[in-house]
Amino acid sequence: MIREFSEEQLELRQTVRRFLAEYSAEADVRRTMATASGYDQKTWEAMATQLGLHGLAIPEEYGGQGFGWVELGIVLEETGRALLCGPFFSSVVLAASALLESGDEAAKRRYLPGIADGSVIATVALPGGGGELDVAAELVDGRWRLTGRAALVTDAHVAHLVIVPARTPAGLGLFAIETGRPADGAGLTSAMGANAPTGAAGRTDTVGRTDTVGATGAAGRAGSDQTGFRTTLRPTLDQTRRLADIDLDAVTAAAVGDPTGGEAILARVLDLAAVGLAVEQTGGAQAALDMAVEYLKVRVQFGQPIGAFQALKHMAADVLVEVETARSAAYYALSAAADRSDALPVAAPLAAAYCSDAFVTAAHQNIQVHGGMGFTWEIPAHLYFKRARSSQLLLGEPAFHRARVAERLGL
Amino acid sequence: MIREFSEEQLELRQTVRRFLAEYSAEADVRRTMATASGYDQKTWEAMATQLGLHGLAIPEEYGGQGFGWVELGIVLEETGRALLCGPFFSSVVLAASALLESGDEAAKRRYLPGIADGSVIATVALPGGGGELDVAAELVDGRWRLTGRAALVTDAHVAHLVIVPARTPAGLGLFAIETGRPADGAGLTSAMGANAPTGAAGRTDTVGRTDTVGATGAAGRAGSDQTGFRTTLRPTLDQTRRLADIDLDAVTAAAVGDPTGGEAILARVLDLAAVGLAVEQTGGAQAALDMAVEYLKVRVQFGQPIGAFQALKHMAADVLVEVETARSAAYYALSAAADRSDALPVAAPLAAAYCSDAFVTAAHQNIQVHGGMGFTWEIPAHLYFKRARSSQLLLGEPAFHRARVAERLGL
Amino acid sequence: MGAGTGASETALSPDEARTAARAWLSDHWAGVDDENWRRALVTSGWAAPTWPVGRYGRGLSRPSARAAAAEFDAAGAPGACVETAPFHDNPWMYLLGNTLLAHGGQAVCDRYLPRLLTGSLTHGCLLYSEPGAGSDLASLQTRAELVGEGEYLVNGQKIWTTGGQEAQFGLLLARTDWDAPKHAGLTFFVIDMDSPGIEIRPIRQITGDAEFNEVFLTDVPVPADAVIGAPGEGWRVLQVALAAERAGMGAAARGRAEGKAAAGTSDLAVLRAVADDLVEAARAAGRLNDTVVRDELVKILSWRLTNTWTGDRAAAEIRRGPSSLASLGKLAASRVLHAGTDFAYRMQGRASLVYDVDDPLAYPVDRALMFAFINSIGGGSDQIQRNIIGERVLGLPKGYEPDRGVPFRDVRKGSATRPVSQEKRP
Amino acid sequence: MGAGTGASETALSPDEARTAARAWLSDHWAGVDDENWRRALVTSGWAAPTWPVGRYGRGLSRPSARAAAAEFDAAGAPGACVETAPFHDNPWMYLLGNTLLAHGGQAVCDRYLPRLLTGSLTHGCLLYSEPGAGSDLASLQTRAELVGEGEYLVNGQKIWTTGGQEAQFGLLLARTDWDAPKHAGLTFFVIDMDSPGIEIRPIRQITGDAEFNEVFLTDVPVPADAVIGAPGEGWRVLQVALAAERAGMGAAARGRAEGKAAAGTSDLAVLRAVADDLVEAARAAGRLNDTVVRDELVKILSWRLTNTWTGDRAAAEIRRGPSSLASLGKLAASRVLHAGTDFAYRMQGRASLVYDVDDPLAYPVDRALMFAFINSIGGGSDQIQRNIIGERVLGLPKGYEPDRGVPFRDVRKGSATRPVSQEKRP
Repeated sequence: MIREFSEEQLELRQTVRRFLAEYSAEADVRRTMATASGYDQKTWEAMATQLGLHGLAIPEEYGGQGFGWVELGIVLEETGRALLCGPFFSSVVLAASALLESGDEAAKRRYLPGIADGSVIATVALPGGGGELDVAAELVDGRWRLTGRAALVTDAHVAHLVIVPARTPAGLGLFAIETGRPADGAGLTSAMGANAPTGAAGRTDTVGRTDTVGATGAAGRAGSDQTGFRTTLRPTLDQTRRLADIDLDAVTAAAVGDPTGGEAILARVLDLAAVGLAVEQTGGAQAALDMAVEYLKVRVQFGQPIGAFQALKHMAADVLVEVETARSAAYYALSAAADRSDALPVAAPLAAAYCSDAFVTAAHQNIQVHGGMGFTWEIPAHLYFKRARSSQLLLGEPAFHRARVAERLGL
Repeated sequence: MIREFSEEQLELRQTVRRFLAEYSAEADVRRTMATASGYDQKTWEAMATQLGLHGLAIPEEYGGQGFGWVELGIVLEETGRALLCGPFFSSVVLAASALLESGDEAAKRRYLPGIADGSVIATVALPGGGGELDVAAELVDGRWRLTGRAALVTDAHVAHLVIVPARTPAGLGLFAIETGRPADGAGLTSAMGANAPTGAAGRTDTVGRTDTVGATGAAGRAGSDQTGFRTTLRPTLDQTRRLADIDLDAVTAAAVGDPTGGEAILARVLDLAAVGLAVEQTGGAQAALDMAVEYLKVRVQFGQPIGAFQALKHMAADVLVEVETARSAAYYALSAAADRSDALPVAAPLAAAYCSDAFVTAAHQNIQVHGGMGFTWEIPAHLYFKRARSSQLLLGEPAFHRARVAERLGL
Repeated sequence: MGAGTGASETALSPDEARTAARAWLSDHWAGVDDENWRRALVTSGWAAPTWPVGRYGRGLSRPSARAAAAEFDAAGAPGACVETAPFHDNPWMYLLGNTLLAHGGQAVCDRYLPRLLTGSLTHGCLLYSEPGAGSDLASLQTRAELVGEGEYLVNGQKIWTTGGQEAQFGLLLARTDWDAPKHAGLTFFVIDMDSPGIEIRPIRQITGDAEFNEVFLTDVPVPADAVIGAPGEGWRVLQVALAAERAGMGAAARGRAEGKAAAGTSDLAVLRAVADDLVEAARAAGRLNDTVVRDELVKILSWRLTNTWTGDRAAAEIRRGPSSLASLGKLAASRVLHAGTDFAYRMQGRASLVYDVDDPLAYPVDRALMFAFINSIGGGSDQIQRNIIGERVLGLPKGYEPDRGVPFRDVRKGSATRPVSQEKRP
Repeated sequence: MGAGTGASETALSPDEARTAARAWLSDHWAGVDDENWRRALVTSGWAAPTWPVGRYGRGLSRPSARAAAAEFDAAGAPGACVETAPFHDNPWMYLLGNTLLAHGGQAVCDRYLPRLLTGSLTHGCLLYSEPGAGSDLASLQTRAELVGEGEYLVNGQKIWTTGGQEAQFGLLLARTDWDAPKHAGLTFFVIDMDSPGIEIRPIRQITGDAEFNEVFLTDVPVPADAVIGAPGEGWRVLQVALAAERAGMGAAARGRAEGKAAAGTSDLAVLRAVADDLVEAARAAGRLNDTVVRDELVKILSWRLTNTWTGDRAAAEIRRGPSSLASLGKLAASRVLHAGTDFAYRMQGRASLVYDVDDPLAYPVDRALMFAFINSIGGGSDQIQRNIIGERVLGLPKGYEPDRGVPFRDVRKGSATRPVSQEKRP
């Protein structure tokens, strides 16, 4: 497990932290979460190209830098701390993991370079918390066609690539849908085109035009698509992470990996998603604690800083224990992911459950410490609270993850 | 529900409290819990005859005073507060309730007067927490014979009468075993003899001599009995409440009520036992809180009484909330018992769960507040802790009672 | 409109009150509920017969007033005995009315009580908390200075004011003496909210709603006779106002409880109904058979029920004097509110991720989750409640108070104001 | 026995150390491990080669010492390099040894260090806490007064002393100056436990065991050169002694962790083993399929595992300097100890009602339940830990300390002693 970081890793953390202090300060977060897309293109590009964060954990042969989960974890802890808005988690954690785990060489070659350089925004329609899978895949004239609904998919409203798990008559498969949205960055089409695997030829055509996300960003407005792919942006409790429903009506898609062997891939992607989210949650929890501690030092009541009162001092101490415990859980899980340890199937849901609750606790107590001000829109305590609450359920509630731990321990 | 007590009820409480301050002070408790029998005959008699507490809730026609569960509850809250040692709960709550609920006129006439005047010590071999029932009853030559084992029966080692639930080929029944132990009080034999119902004639003979409880009170020493009734005193975590195992080898017994209709009676007795225990636990919790608060006022550290520190002050405040909440649960359940309300099947397990945990919390925090001294044998904090912990499991653990609440709400 | 002129009728029995009411009605009730009628009620003391003579009342006992009220009802004549209406009908009847009756001078009583009784004064606001004085209310820094002839000028900032936009008047606590220790330099005022120099700005909440306001007071003129009590006695008057609030809300709760109890359903049905929402949430999630969910559900149900029962016991205590049980209710409520809303939030699963700050009421589960903080923060946070319980109920020693007995001028204070809230919201 | 006489060898490389050891061995090792041999080792500095020259060591680096130790091992010669043995082999090597090395004068070093190194001094005790000085250790009232020629007389009462009965020496903190503020008037001593005036009485615990003692000190003579550090510097010396304890225990924990990690089992198997006892308890109760039980079990498992992982991170931090993570371990341990023992207690069901205070070890589940308080109370209660974390780690302001800077004579104190414990036990 990660006990300490190397000099290079510490430096990476400082770089990312400095970057986010500049690009994802509170004002940036508030501005970005109010935009139609929910992310800032300039920040996105700078992260991908200037810092190379998107490709950090993607192997060099697919256009990445070939580092691993530990480095990616460092980035996620910082993006969580800064409440970064945008599809980083969707693209770099969910979609890249799904592709890497699929073992589908063609798909990896086709999509990973674009994910790594930020030109392709991708996501996975994960079933959260044991949720139902409502998409069916059918082979028609040698092409897979997907029909059904995937609810609350992170960043689906801006994705160029959506990976959807779907039931085939023979089992569960993962399928790639190219949404055909114009990429803001250069090189999207070219990247996909250049690496187009044989089997996927013409795929961009068949998917066709995507919904147009309303320029005003009005939540809930449905996009439309002539060829059956439609996303509907939903208004979210956590405005820093967008969710959209996807409706599919005989949409052409390509299988990613064995179209009947998706169960195992999906389980592993869920584990990796849980690990990524856990470390992001740890960063958020730390930020909420920092905010509370700062207030405890400056807020004066009864003639002294309120942090001198044991009730609040001890509350902060307890939150620190939660945050560091969460960090230990997240770091262990990161190591397990990095090492492809046999402990990952236990460590991932364990971290998911622990970090979810720890972040909720830290964000909750931050509001409580701030008193009336904590209840306002004006200070960012609510942003952390909403991120915490929404992350707590994103991949299933903590009890679900604990049940999974028990199951995987063979109890 | 009980919102306030009448003048008479308040007076009853004061009388009982004064009595117990004299007869069940800490020194008395420590002395009594070290005796062989585990109770003090003088105290027992004074309670039964001088104060009339044993018969308080027994109808006048059976030698009692005809008050109800509210009055009995007042007494139990005080005995819990004072950690009274002895079979009061077994005799007055368990056995009297079983007899009253059985609808067996003959059994009521035979036993209740002795329970009311204290000459008969009685108990019920309750299966705790959904425990197994290991006793079988067989009709041999028109007489019931019981064989099997009832583990950890409260005060069975001194009981004159043990009511045992047993399986018959046709269902579950309650059966009375007269242990034949010589009663210390006057009138036991005479009371039983005088009211002997026809069907029970000769019963005392057939049970015969009971085990002799070792004069040194050595825990674990087994008594023996020629006719198959044997009790084995077990050493207990809570030395203020005795438990003994009962081994039965074709012991003659008389059915109490319909020998196949015991299921419903037993369920009701378990509910009433839970209510009695809950109010006893409330008294214990209050005593533990009082002890903690007293210490917080007198113990000086860092130049001030430690109760001035918010950490401990707030801990005490939280315990007070627990204690008063437990009291509300117990009082509601008492009212439901007194009124034979249809809410009793929910209120009883609800109170059992809540009061169990509240008493454990109060006793736990009392030790924590006392620091190192709380960990010693010397101060009585451990006596409350052990009573609390043992009461928590006596009738099944809190989660068991909560499950029962859910079941009875029809969920 | 002068003060009530009825002779002293304190000793009137219910029967005598009934007779007096009937007599007065036959002289004055013409079947028309207009301004004249209302004014006549107020002047005669029948609008608020339990209030003292000379303060728009007739000094009747409550039973006598109830007897009289029955006569007015029978005659179909509205507007009598309005001071006994339930708290929530017009809380200000208690908050302003009782406070004025207890401590107001004749002039300020004449200015507000008649309008309160005729029903033309229905909206007020409380100007107590400040940015720098939340938990530590007595450290407030809004300044009222006596200038010229019998007039104060008020400067400062108040916060967490409910209903500020519609308020006709405000109950204001301000500092008039900076050399006295913090509790001793305060003065209680009632002010007109249309006075010059008052600006009200809504505060947007975490939920998207904006129920609270900031109130900026800049050279607001307040007549000297608007002081309730005496200068420097504001803290004591505040206690009366808070007690009036508690008593009113307690009576309301008691009324609801009694109403429920009288509904005639079985005890079990009453218990079961308390869990209906939780059961429904679990059932909708298909998780009602999960023992984890059942266990949690019963815990929350237990807290809800026991809180009600403790409330009932407190109500009974209050009838006989000060109640320590009543001090526990708010803290106990925090636990169950946070736990209950958390449960519903989790049961709803990923559907809980959807919420619209522009339409909060459409998402009651998420909104309730956030709203639960109102109880653990507002009106004395959980931490303050534990202090109160520890010190006043359990008698534990007070903690260190560096500002006790120190001239307020020299006390370390929080910021008196905050920058005008920038609507940072997207 | 004089101090070590070896020349300065600080600069010896491992190879040089190996050669030196081999040379010395060939001169001295006759194949017999007797008192003479042990004395020779001590005098030569080979018993504790990393200790300083003049303090029975040779000033070697650890790698050099390890190289030398290998030579002794190879020769089958015991007793060398004993100062590097694991903490639990003889904790006093760290507690007494390191404290003396840091602050002891020559006389007191000569009195204790040789015996420590020959292995004849193996049992000590800590005389810190008092009845009136638990959480607030610096308020202790045991009095050491300088009388006559270079001798102190000690009077007072200590408590929670482990191993008092067998102890050959004690580390004693006593007050020598009552006019200084509480931390400044303390002095650290090492005393012989067979001195006149020392009485030791066991304290019976809640579990029935008696691992702790009270130590009554009545006119106990202590030579003035038994002071470690200087008079009035006791608090500072105590910090060194405590740090030695922590470092020793930390190293031990690290050793265990590394040992475990090296065992070669799969990661998953290691995780699973941490829950074995809980799983077994639930399985025995037939409740392993109850989701309530499973959920609780996984929570406790999570706490246990994360505590280990946090411990690993803390160990890595400590290697580079002071660790704030290390401050969290004890508090985090309380939660899991209480929760874990409570779980096992409840799983056992009514069988848990049986316990014999005269045979505690026969009832490990109940005993562990009670024993868990040791962690939340002993060695700084959970409340003290939260203070430390809040103030030292998070940098929050200290609370009010009425005794800070005040001559201890004038400070409000707890009772200095308690009545001799009456064995109230049946």
